[in-house]
Amino acid sequence: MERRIALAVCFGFGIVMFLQYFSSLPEARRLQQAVAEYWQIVFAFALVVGIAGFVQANVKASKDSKERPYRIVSVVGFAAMPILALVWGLKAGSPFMWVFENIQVPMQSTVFALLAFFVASASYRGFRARSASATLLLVAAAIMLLSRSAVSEWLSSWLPDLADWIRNYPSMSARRAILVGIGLGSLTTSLRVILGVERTWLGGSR
Amino acid sequence: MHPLIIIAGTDQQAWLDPDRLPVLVASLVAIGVVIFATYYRRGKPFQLREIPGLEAVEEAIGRATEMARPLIFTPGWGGDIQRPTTIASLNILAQVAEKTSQYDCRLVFPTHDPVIMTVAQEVVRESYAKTGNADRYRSEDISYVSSSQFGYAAAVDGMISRLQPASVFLLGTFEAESLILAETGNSVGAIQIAGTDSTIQLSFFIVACDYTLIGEELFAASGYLSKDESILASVRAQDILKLVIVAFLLVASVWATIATLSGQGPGNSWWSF
Amino acid sequence: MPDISTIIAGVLTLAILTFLYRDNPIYKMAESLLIGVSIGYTLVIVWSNTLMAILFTPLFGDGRWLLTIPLLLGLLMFSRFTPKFSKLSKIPIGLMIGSGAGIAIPTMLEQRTLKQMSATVSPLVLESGLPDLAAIVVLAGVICTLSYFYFSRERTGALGVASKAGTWFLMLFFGTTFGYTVMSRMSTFIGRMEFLLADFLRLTQ
Amino acid sequence: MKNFQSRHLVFLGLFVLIAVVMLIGGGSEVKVSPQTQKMYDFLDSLPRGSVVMVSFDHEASSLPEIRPIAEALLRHAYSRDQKLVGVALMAEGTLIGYRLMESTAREYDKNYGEDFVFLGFKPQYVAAILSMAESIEATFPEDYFGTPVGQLPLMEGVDNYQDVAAVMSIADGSFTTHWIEYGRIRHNLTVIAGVTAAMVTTYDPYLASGQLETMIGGLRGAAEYEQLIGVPGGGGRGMPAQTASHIYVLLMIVAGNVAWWMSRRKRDA
Repeated sequence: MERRIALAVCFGFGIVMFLQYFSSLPEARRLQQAVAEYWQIVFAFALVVGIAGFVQANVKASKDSKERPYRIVSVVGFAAMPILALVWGLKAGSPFMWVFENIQVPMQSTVFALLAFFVASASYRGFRARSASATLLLVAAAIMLLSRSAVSEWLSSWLPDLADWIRNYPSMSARRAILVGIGLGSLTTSLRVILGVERTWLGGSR
Repeated sequence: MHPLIIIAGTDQQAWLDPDRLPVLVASLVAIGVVIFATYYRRGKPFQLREIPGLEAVEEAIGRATEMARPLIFTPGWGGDIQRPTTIASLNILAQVAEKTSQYDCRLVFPTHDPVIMTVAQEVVRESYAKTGNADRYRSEDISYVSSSQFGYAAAVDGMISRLQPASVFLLGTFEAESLILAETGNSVGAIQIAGTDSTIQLSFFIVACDYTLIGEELFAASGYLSKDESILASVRAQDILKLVIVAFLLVASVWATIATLSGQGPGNSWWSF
Repeated sequence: MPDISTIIAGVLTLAILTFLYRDNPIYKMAESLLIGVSIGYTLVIVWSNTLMAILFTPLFGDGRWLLTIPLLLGLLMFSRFTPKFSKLSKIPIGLMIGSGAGIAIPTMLEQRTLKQMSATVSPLVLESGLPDLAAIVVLAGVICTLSYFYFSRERTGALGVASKAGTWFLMLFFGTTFGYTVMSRMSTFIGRMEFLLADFLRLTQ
Repeated sequence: MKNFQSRHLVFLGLFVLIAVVMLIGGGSEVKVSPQTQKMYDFLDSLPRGSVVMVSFDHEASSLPEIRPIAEALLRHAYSRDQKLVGVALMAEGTLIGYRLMESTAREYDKNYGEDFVFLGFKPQYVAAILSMAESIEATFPEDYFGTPVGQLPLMEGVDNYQDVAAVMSIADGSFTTHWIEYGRIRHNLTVIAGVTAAMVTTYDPYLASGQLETMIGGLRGAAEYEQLIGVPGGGGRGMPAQTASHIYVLLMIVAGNVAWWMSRRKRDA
């Protein structure tokens, strides 16, 4: 039963949202905005479900004494944020924002910065000139690297031009074709979803 | 009462926005082609070329089973449930889950989006039930980790280092976290199958992963794995549309060239939308 | 002496960096903290920016009763807490997926396909009558790469040649993107190093 | 030490190299690319008092790269007396966006409420972008500090995109695409962007098709822009380390190939 309702809702909203795209009526805009708000609201409730799972998993895992300290830190860190926000609010300078600025952001930026190292190790490992196409990959990467650093100016004057040319023409054409393909793939997938042919999201057989 | 259609350039609102007319026509043509491809050749088998990454899916699951190590599948940080790529990824998840349930191989699915988590739990549970292994399903393995991009990356990195998965599937919409996950996966010696519609991250996956599904291949993949006729028909439709696009490009380019050669400038650009 | 905020941020920065050697308790502790705090952060932001701002305040404050619909849809997500009713969560998800797909069809087609098609078309000759190399390369690149994505036939004959050329264009693109992206990745690390060296360790200005 | 592998050596080398280059310090002159010049010309040609919407569409983690880009663009806009309306489409860009706008405003003696405002964060970017086309005030009834938008002098007469000269999307991901897809295509809003270097290729097609007016990318773009406006900043300061790191990655590619070639020869022999 709920499957049928879900499919009907999916179909109805799919058709309506598809059609509203082609209208310049203010009602169409309002409809789109309302639906986007529905997305946010459903997301918010789903977040509670996700967080409940997170807390549950941590409580369960903390039965293992080796795991316990980590899980406590996780749950306490999680619980602290709403409490700080409730008591002192969330404007610039509040304790909530202090935690965000001095605990969350530095760690996030550092995880991001790990990428520099992974780029280096991937470069060491992944650019072997095994074949003609692998060599092309290697050469293109090397040209870009050189052209985008200050070295390029005293190395040669044509290198940045060559790099720009590769980026603007052959490289961009491949990206265009990838985008065209993704557009088509998205189109057929979406169409199957609306028509109810694609039902994986409901769980079970299509 | 609003007019059905209005002349471009006026401010009046209409049921049909004339600026959108080309998109509407193209949508209807495309939809027509998909429906044609679905019903015209129904029942006849399709011959599709191989996609190397897909041949490896079975191998990746087999390897995890042999080594008695888990398999990690994550859809990336960039997508939400409304994104067609996420649907395609979950489609592949359903196929992978069917196999892992049969082999009793642990499947771990961390995600940044609680809605995706909800759907994925349902998808995996059904796949397990379908093969008669409902008892092997563990909902806590399909988990919401963090909505923060690098919170998610740190969490999945931690999982990869601790669980030492034999195989890692990175299929969905990825952003900068792509290489963090791929290099960590590589460092634990996992076989990695990646696929994404994020064009930038493709280059990292190509360099760091064993197999990469490029853009559209990700959408075709679920059809290959499931041999599902409707998906295969979509792939066929996409191919027909590609032929149409190539024909369009050739005709329009020749047209523009002739117009330029005859000294009329690029001519009226009917090809620009 | 740096202030306490900087010391905490600095220590946590170093804790994350230890992951480069391998997974270890220090990293695991920092990771656990990051996950917890970031989930808490998301919850607070969603509470204030979504639930309060677009649901509860307009619904109960301004009496926009139509918002009971998304409220009910949202509450259906809570059916996940009871196995018996958990399937009801498929209804709000059906709405999200269906409407998302409805919007995606024209948007993706326009953005990803049509715009890229019309941008590809240009005269293959210059005003002077000489062939325009760039335009020819772009046209050939798009067509060859598209033929790489042609699935319905084995890659033999003309299709084989075109798709082979397509892989070359793809490789150029991947190499270009990789090379270009390195800059960004390094910038982030340089930014973190600036924090470590200047603010935390006070070694540079 | 059994865990110590070649990749650890690669990591250590990069860390030491960057640390040393940064400890030595110094800056360098760069050549200005046409795209950066176009951005400069665009902002320079806007009449004084034009409203530019600045959208902070990035996560907090990319601040190291975003900061110099945003600062250079904001400084130019302030120096041209443009009115800036800040918004954030990503929650994490909120506080950072405000900090960036506020600190650069101080350099040019600009006042909150008159010369710049910060409306804060709005979740669900598609909804936010579409809804601002109808009414900015309905989308953001209050600014970041809870002041009703109607009470901000700057916002008088700024109702929707028709009153905005351009939106400047400061992005570390694909969010500028949403401005293009929903702002530009649907409502003819001019979109300009300051993006991380990684995102530059993503936006090339949009630049070519004209849907994205102009953009600057990465630390290098920031260094170029700093040169154009004549105000030194983080872009120029980071360039030596940037160059060193590029050479390092190149060396890694070469070293990887040499190692692979040697191991292959050993195997063949």
